[in-house]
Amino acid sequence: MHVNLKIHRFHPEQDKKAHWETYKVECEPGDRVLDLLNHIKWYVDPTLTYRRSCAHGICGSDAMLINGRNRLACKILIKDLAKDGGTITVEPIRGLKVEKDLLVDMEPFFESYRAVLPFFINDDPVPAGERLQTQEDRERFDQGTKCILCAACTTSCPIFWVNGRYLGPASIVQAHRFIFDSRDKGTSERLNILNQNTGVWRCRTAYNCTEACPREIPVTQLIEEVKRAVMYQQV
Amino acid sequence: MHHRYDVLVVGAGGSGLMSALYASKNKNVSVAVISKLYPTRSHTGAAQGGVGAALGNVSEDHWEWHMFDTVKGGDYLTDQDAAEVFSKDVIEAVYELEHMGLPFSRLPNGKIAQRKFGGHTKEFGKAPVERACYAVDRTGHMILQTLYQQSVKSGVTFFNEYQVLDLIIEEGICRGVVAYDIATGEVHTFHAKAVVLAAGGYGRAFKVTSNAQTLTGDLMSIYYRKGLPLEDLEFYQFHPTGIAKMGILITEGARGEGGILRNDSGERFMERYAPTIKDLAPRDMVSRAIYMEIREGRGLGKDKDYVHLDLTHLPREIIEGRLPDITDFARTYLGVDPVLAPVPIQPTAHYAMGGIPTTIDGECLASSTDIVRGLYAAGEVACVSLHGANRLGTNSLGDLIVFGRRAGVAAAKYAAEVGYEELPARADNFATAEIERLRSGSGTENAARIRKELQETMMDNVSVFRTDETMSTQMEILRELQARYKNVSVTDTGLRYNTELTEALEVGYLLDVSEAMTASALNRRESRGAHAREDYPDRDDDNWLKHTMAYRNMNVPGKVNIGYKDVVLGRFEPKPRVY
Amino acid sequence: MTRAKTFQDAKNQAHTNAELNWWIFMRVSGLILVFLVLGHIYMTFLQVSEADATFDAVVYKLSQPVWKLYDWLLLSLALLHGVNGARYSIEDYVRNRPNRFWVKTIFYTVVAIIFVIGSIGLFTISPEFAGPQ
Amino acid sequence: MYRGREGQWAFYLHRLSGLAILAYLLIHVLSISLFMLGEDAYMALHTVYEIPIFSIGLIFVTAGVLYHSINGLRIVIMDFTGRGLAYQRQLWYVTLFLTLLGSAYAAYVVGLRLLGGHG
Ligand SMILES: Cc1cc2nc3c(=O)[nH]c(=O)nc-3n(C[C@H](O)[C@H](O)[C@H](O)COP(=O)(O)OP(=O)(O)OC[C@H]3O[C@@H](n4cnc5c(N)ncnc54)[C@H](O)[C@@H]3O)c2cc1C
Ligand code: HEM
Ligand code: SF4
Ligand code: F3S
Ligand code: FES
Repeated sequence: MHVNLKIHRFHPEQDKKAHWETYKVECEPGDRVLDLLNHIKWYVDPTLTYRRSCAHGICGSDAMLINGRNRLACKILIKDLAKDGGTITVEPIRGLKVEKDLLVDMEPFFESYRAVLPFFINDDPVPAGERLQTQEDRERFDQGTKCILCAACTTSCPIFWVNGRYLGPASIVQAHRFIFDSRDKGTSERLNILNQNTGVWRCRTAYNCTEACPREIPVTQLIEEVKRAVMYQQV
Repeated sequence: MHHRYDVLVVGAGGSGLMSALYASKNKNVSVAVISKLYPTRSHTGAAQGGVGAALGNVSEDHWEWHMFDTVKGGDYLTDQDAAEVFSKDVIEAVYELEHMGLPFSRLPNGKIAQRKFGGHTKEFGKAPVERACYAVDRTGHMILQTLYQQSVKSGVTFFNEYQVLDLIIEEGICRGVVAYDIATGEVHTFHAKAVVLAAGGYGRAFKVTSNAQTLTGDLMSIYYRKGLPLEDLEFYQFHPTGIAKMGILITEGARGEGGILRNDSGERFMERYAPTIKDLAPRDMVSRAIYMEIREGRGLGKDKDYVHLDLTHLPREIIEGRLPDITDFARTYLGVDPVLAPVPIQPTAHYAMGGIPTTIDGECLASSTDIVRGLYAAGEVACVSLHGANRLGTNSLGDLIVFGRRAGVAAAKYAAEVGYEELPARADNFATAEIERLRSGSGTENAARIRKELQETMMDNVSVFRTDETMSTQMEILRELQARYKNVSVTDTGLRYNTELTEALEVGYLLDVSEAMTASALNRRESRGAHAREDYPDRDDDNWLKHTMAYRNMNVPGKVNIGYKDVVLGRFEPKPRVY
Repeated sequence: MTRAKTFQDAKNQAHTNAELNWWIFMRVSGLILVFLVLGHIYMTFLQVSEADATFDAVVYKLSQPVWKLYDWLLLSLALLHGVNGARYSIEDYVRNRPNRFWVKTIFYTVVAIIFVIGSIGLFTISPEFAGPQ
Repeated sequence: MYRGREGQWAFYLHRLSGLAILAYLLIHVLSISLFMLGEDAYMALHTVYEIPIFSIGLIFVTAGVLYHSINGLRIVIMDFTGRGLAYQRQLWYVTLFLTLLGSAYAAYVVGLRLLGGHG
């Protein structure tokens, strides 16, 4: 089969404005969008620029806006997007500055990530072996540990598009992973950060994040759990 | 641009982050990490199954047993001093990861959960033992995330999306590196007292691989280009269970949980190849068994070129609960639900046992005796010779944390003791010239096409089974591709995010490391571990119980000089390897 | 507010519950408003027609203390709820600091004036306004 | 346009309806307050309101209020219960349905009134 890949392109050193470019490519229904992008880059137009690495949805490099939804290019198959001869649109994720073609500046995203203290905090003396944790306590924060920091969620959030100061769902997921870890001792600091103007309260439960997450993390649910945790801590 | 750090770590995967974290615990030195990927994109994140350590949480276990399995799994080419350090230290290292917050799966008593894994046994080979500590089926992901989180916490300096182009080594002393800032196209010189290489493997030399597109053997090649040796490159592991055609890995943990390999008639064929531990035999054996089945016409599919990994007899909760990611892979990429139907699999290029030779403190070797001062290596890029001729599952993550830590500590200690060596004038000349050549637009070749030919021919000629003929052919092909590569140029002449340029550079690295690998394999006239020669099917301890050291011949292009290094024996005498 | 980069920053960071309180207020006031607003609409729009809402009728009704209270509660809750809701929007869409400051200032002033006018109106109503029935 | 699903549209509509009724409320309060200037001023504006178009406009205000209030309840349910989150999609369709029902009732009442010659 073949499809038309319509790509939003921008070359910072040549273009004043971004523009659409369409490529007709041969493919199999089971191909990933990443395979087609690779094909174009390798054999048709090598200037096409995007990030990628693992090619199977585990490194978080290649979140893009594909057919109007945030997806990992390596985790969405052609057959789920278009029929033979159909068109697939590919754009950079929104809300972050486009550096070149499909590649955006991720620094603001990681700045928000770092702002929620995304690391284990427990200054007690360590035991000789492991700290014990029950299976239930481990399960409590399992969902958040799956996050690959791909930014698909944050850049699908209508609030984040217009208000880049919002820490965003990805950061909240990271915070959740520690807040609900029975071994961690930094909970109140994290809840305090998320209790501020740029924190959880900016979330309007739009669910785009949940639908965009390639790791099937119930992002909105985790955000709501954090909201409640902040509330119960304060009242 | 010019930077100066006491310790520089190249690579931000498990080994790089571990080195950086432990180097930065030494308050007398400044530490920075350079990585061509954002750290959390490193391929350590793809590791699924677990990290092996004899914690004995599920059943009795001892580091000696682990050491034995490692040595035996490595077909006795493993250096036993490394294996001993490793088996002891990895226990402590796993606990340290737990203390850093790594969310291991748990047993009902609250301890770290462990499961069986290929080649890990109790009482020196009697029966499989639960040794792989795991975090669901994303152990590598959790290690990478946890180490990165700790790096954020301790404020490690990162240069992300900087691709290292050259090492500055003069008079046997490493003085820094030259790197290319992908965002701006600038070449930066990093002056350092000690450099730790942790840049991962080169699976992209093969067509079907579990490795990321970015695993292109950069630092191995850069090392090799300087006339320095690469050790044991002929030992390249093909993991038995990659998703057919795509190479995406299905963890051995799937068999650890009870998955069974079946051929076209549904037969559990591993019973014939490894009667005691069957599907949990070491990877080289299982991969060969699968190839044999396919060759003898018992494969499945249109081309009869894959076999089945059958999980359907396991309860849904086990499959979805303990192997959620691979369940997701099968569903996403194959449209196969492993709960209901067997998964088509085929061996996939997976792991380099060989690499930059190092001592057990991570110091890089310039020959079988001398070291390059100030240069360290750890992780897949390195060859401490822990894995010998074949790595056991879960021993790589262990390698990262044990030897990553040792290299970091050693590098920091060294850096704290010495002063800065002088940088040569225009240290970046070589790197700049290489980029200029590619950008000048004079060549006519397309790097991507060369890579494609390389990957296909490597897959045909130097994979699970090898012969003199296939490898000689491959040497010819490589010479030709090398020649063509000289004529490559890029069409994107921009400076910012010129990924066409960085990819073209990577193709150059792949070619060089393939050259060293093929020559090493052609040279070794025996079969051992992952190196299976049809023309020399037996292990030959009399002549070949030694490490290969491949040096580029700096005068004759395409010629590789082979040297040797002794295997460190000890506790365990080489014996035939049966399971 | 600067973003915390380290553990220490977070500890030192100004701590306020304002956003949490507003969040709770939006929900509580919303719940009350359901009854007030829907009741109001039902009584003044559906039950009686616009034509019936003559000057006298309105004045008569609003001269009763119960309805005064009802309507004043409605007025203040709805305005507070609405103003805070609008603040969310302003903070989201007006990203330029000085602009945001002016938009907020003007908006709050206008709403405050309207609130005062409404309240004065409501409480000055007495049956005498209606004139002879 | 991002192809978000129910949650995204629920949010946009909630925001839009909230702002719209706020705007209406402000105008509404001002116009009611006109009675302070006396009956004439009040009735002058009031007769304008009796034009059918305004009655129809009020149906939209009612629809907006209905949507906003019912969806507001949906939000509260989501915020405080796990079920609410799990069934947010279904709840939104219920919201739309009830809004439609209520608005239809309002339209019916007003329609009758208009036909009945009141206006
Ligand atoms: C799919 C898969 C599953 C696996 N599962 C297991 C398992 O269950 N258990 C186990 O023990 N092992 C497993 N392994 C093996 C193990 O994960 C890897 O060997 C290990 O992660 C390698 O880590 P590393 O730190 O050496 O390199 P990587 O994690 O690959 O990191 C390489 C780093 O080097 C950087 N880099 C590379 N080149 C350059 C350059 N030129 N300039 C600057 N930076 C550079 C990259 O940016 C990256 O940060 C698995 C491997 C794969 C592929
Ligand atoms: C009738 C009952 C009402 C209920 C149950 C209700 C409920 C809510 C709730 C729960 C929110 C918070 C939304 C969120 O945080 O995601 C909200 C927001 C809002 N409400 Fe109401 N409300 C009601 C009436 C009103 C009225 C009368 C007005 C106008 C005066 C109004 C204007 C707003 C505005 C502007 C927002 C902000 C929307 C946003 O930022 O998403 N509401 N409402
Ligand atoms: S929560 Fe999901 S979508 Fe968001 S960054 Fe993590 S993996 Fe990506
Ligand atoms: S899309 Fe945005 S508004 Fe909340 S539910 Fe997700 S963060
Ligand atoms: S390339 Fe790694 S997630 Fe897509």
